[in-house]
Amino acid sequence: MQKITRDQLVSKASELLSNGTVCCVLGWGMGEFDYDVTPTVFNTVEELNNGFVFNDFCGANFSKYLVSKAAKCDGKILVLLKPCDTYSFNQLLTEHRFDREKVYVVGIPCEGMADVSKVKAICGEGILAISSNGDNINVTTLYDENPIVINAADVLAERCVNCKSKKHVAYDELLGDEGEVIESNRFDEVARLEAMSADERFAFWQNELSRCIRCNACRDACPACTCEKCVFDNPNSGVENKSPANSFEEKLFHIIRAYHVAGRCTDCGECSRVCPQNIPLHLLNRKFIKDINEFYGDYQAGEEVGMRAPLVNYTTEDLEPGEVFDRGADNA
Amino acid sequence: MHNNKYLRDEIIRISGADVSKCMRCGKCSATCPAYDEMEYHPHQFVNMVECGDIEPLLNSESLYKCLSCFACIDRCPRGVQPAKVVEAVRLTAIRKQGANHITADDIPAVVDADTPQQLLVSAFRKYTK
Amino acid sequence: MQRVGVFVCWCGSNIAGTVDVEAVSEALKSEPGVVFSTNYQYMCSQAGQDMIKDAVKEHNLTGIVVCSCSPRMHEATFRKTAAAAGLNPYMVEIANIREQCSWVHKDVLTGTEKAIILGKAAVAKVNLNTPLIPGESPVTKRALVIGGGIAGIQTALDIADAGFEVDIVEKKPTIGGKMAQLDKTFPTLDCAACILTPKMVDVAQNEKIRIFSYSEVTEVQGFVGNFDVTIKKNARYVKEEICTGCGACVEKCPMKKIPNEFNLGMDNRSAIYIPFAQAVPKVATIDPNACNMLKNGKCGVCSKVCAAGAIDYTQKDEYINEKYGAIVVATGFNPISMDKFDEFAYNQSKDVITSLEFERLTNAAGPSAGKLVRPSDGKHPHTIVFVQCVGSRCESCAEKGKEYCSKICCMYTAKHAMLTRDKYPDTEVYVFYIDVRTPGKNFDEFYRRAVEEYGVKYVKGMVGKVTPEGDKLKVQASDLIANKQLHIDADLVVLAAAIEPDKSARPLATMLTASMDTNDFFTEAHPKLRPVESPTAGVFLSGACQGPKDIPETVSQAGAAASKVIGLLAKDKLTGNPCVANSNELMCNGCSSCANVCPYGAISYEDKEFRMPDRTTKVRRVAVVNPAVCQGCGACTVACPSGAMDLKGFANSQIMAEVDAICK
Amino acid sequence: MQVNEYKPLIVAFCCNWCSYAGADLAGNNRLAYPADVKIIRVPCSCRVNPMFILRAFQRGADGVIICGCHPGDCHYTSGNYYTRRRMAALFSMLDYLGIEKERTRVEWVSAAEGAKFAATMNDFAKTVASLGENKRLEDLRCKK
Amino acid sequence: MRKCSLDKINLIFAEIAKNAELYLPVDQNDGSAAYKKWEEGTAWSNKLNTVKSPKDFFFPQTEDLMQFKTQGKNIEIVDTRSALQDFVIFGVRACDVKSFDILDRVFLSEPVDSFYASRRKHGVIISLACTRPSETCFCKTFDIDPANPTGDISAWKTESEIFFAANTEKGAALLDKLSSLTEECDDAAVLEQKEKINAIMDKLPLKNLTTDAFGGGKTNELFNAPEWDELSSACLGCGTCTFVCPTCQCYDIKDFNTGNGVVRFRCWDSCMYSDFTKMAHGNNRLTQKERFRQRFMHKLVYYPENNDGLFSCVGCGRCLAKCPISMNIVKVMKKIGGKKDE
Repeated sequence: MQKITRDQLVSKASELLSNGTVCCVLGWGMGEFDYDVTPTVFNTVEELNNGFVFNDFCGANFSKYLVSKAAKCDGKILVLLKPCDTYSFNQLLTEHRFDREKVYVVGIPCEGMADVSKVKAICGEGILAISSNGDNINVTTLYDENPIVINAADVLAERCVNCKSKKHVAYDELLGDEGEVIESNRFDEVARLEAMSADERFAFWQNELSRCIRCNACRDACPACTCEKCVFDNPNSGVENKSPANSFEEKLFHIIRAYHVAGRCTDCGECSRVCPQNIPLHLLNRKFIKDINEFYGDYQAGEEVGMRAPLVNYTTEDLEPGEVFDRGADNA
Repeated sequence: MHNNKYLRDEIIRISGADVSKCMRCGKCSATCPAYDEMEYHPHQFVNMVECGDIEPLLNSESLYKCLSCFACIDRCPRGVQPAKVVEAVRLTAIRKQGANHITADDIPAVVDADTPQQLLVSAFRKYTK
Repeated sequence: MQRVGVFVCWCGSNIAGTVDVEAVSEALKSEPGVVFSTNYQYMCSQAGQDMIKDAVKEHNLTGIVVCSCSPRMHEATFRKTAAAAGLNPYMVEIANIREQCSWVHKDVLTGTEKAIILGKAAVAKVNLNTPLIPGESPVTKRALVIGGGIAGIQTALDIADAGFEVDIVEKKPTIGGKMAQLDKTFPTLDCAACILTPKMVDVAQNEKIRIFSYSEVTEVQGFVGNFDVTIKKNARYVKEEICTGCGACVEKCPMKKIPNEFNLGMDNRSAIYIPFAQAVPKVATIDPNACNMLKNGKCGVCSKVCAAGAIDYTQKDEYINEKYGAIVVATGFNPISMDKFDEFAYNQSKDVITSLEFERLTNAAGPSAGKLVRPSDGKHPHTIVFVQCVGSRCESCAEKGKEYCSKICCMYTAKHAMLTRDKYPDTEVYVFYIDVRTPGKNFDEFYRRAVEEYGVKYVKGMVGKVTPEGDKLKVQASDLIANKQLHIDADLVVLAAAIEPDKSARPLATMLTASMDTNDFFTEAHPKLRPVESPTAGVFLSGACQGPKDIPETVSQAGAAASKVIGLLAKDKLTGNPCVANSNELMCNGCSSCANVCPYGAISYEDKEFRMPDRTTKVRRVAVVNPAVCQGCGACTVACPSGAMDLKGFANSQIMAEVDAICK
Repeated sequence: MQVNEYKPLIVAFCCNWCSYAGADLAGNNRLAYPADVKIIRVPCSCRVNPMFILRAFQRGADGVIICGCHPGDCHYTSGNYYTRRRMAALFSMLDYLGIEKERTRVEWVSAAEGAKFAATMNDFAKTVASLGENKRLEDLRCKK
Repeated sequence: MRKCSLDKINLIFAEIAKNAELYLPVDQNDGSAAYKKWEEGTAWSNKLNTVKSPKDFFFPQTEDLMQFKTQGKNIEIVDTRSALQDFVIFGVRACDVKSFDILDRVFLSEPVDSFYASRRKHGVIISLACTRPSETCFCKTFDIDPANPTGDISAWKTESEIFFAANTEKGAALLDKLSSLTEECDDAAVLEQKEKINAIMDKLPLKNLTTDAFGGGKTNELFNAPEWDELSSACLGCGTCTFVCPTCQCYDIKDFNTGNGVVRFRCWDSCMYSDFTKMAHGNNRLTQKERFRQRFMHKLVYYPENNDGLFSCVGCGRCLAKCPISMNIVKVMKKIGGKKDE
């Protein structure tokens, strides 16, 4: 499914390591199975050859790692960024979270990543091997004699189904062809919820958020959540809590988290990807993005470095908070 | 003053112009090349539409004297677009049953060898429904 | 834990009439932290205040809650009381049980219940109060005035008069600004030069004032009382301190065909020049773009004729660093470009001119030595058409005009028309107007005189088109009163061009972190109550940089700005509002959200080294609030996602404690 | 007519310079509004953190209103413009989660608008009362 | 051994639910399964296992311990415990059943955790053999037999029937109540199924994973292994692994100020969190590496050291499936344990 191959990436990374451009490589490390890829720092060509992997399950957004990893390297760190990752990269730069000079970005094309839970839903237990074959994915399992052939498009991660851009907004070097910003349908689901009655929306979110186990994976994976100390971990903040003790705290956590990243969230979808309970958290962030686009004009966080986020900006002509709902009624 | 609110609103809607923006500078009329031909001048159109005083305009020949050169639109410092107001009144007039300002039968009488074909076509388009 | 004393005021029957004050003081007694609670008839009276002071001593109180009238009324009073009792004044909280309780509720039960809750909220807050000490910062007793027009001149003179040093930075070779180019001034018709040049001389001679002419401000650091400013002194290739302004060089310079800016290009000057006879400083300046010697090393005439030896072709731009306590912006205005107004044929005919050009034409020191002639052929014009509001009040044409009224055009046009008719009674003068706006002392009388005594023809309407035809200008206009279209054969057309802020204002505003409106006029700290201050502390506004103004208004604003500066410089130290934001550097991640929303530019960033948990160190960018600049609005505290930014006196924890107390 | 005995609890955040003064003026003019409205003074409406609003609901408030200077009149020049954006976003989000939108409001009240302050509070209290108790953002632990 | 046709399974559920709350895995909208209370019409999930382990039933994520009521300056302490109802958890896999043993050793040893003990007392566990183990399963590594699940009652499900065998008095009592719906049978079908399961177990990719390198007494050898740096390098510090883990038992005790008093409650903690075991003096483990190491050292070294060699991992594979960066105990065991081979 991916246009760029593992070998091309290894050879590019090896070249940059060998010629001294970078001192280490942030890439995907091979796991136990074909789908459990771990972000890994490779220091040598040998490590790359042995452990580097690139396949349809390399969804992790590396941008956030740069906050901690970039400063630790003596030289530059090579990071491989998919188009959507580059938006997070720019947003983090806008917020001065790492030194651009310490990073060498190779932009890599992405044909969309697979969601392993969708694969498992189709193939069931006992997945032994997964391989790509054109537009198909072949899955060998313990319980089926022949590999199960599934259409790659059917197991595409939600965020890739609604991919917003195949264009890299930041890179030092680009592998493959540059893509375009895409007119996606990513707000359709938000609009569907908006069109519901308040009671239906409440029931929807009550059901979704009640599954939250407050593992903080959404926050810890989120490239916009790079606070030195999160308010929810800080006993002095007044809102610290460690568990979803009741439905209020579930909402509090997710509302405030979405609010804190509003205008800074690039819609990379990591929150929903990592949620062990499959809560569609991206629908909260997308609501803010949709609102901001509608209220204050289209804004894509991370499109450029140095942009002023909409919630730390204003015009004298902005709409009133009460007018928000009038508009909502029109849209419905 | 608003003696014909429905027509007024309709004309404003058709024209897309905001007549309340007019600050009475008269630059539209100052710039109008057909001024002397017109009974009501561009600024009067704007003002009378704003006041709902539409009937006299509907019956005025001025509707057909406006050249639609859009000089007034270009010059108006407030973006009122007087020519579009005139156009809207004209449309209101000719949309009435049997109110076409020109019919095919009228053409032979006014045509002469020097009249460009284009003029006839556009006049026909402009003055009939 | 705090030791809180609660003092419930009856305010005569104002509070006690609807609130059972005894019940309130009793109920608050059992609140956490409260060690003493009482009530009294008039807490703000001497006896009431003494009661508080005594209680502080007797019960060793660390915090005070007064349940009384609005804090807007007596918070200051009780803070002083606390201070007198040896407590930090910020350990006082007021529960507003009069304006927001007893006066709006009629029922004693409801009133009492609410008063208790408001009291509990105040106790909850005071339990979390910490003593606050206002920050102090020294004041550099010198002011900087940017712009040397009449606004800057007046401000500088007033500040110097009060005994403080002032520097004027003017980008032109001379101070004087637009007023120096004017002929007469309305409505009194004094000669502009006659009233301006003595002031310019005053400036030059004042020991307290330094003039940096031909200079620009390139960098501003620091904050109120402590600005650090870099001034770039452009090389004028003439040693300012030696040049006597004799003019020999100007006369001998072979490059004589340079358009003269001072006369708006209506005549020429030489490559080395003195803008006008009364220039201050009266020193020559070499135009490096025109001088042959500077361009290709061939000439040197001026150097040869200069008896004083002031010419220095090797002079370089010079950067000067200076400290200031206050900065006054007086960057003034310019007429807008007429290039885009094709209908008036400004670029097609020399005889279509702007009003400022008209000023030069009628000025005795102007290109025609004060004789009103057509720029094209030098002939006397018989018919003159003045067009008002060219580019002003222009909503649809943002790319060429301005939405606002330029304010001064009505009056100067009346002046021009009147003077023309006065000097040349044989001329016909038309003024086309949309409205004639004359609010000002003797203004309308002046305009009426032009019409009634001088026979100026005011026509309500606008000029639609000016077409040069032969040596005439065909003017097509409307007369709205007569409902006619006019066609006038004019000899001269004068356009009252809209005015706009000087182009240097925008980058300057960025340097000063002062805010501007969409038209690039500086915004005032408050449109009514603080009209000469910018929201950025220590930055003041003088003249047309804040909005269109005539001379009397400019001068009065200049004086007002000066008095604000004097008030600031008279202090040895600035005492800040202690309720300011502060950033916890351990939590700050340097994202800049707070700086983005700060209206005062009070937040800067520092790279700080932190010890990491793994015993390494890491350099991190963190926000630092300058307490002298922060005004305590709290916008940053909400912009900060990590909660690193908090507001003293209104801390997150304090407000939440109030919320909790109210909601329980 | 049904008599509603239920008394909503309303927290009003008022900016020190306009709305708090407006509330004082309402008092000066003896303009009545329900005692259920409790005012918290903040320097500027932009000091109001969304967390305060959620906190109020958690602790049992039934409605939260934020009052600030009229746009353009902010004592700090731009504070209420930020409030306007923040609250527009937050309220829209609360509505999205199915929380009654009538429970939150932003109102601009100047220091001269005592009557507006009282009228606003009367209206808001009535609206909130008609919604009944806040259930969707309640924290049962905080109930008495 | 007793059996019953799967057609009648709902009757079984209804019978159990008469006297106790019955919980069983139910399919969720998102494709996963979770324990839900059985009501008429609730369908039993076919999924191998639930995302969250059943440890919630005995050790809930949050649990109020007591309450302090304040009135002015007076404080009153209130016992918030309410009487527990009997409950039955149905369909617990062998690995999860084993996890209760591991929790018991923590919570039931002196001083006994009365909250946990009382829940244990009221709960009956009906386990279920795994017919379709997954690639993430490695229970065998910890000597757990998925074909022979323990619990109060063991169950085996075939195409058409379900078999029960009671292991405890509690189990026998419950099975007695179901006697009218079940019939006595031999264990032939069960033996056949066990064989099948064993055959599958031999094909699992993680079948060779061993604990040889771990166990009590290995602290000094493993604590400073250089591999910890690399293994923990990508760890986000979230609590997913610990919260889906059936054996993680760390908790934090916190106070919540309600405005009228204080609720003292405990909630799951995670050694991955930066404030884990934070005390007045500060934090024991300052870096993510130290916290990461703690989790695995605890499961593989410290716990066995204190519990007769019993590892506190049951090989359920949840962390393998759910870690956002796919770092897990298997990778750790291979990396740290594999060292010896080199």
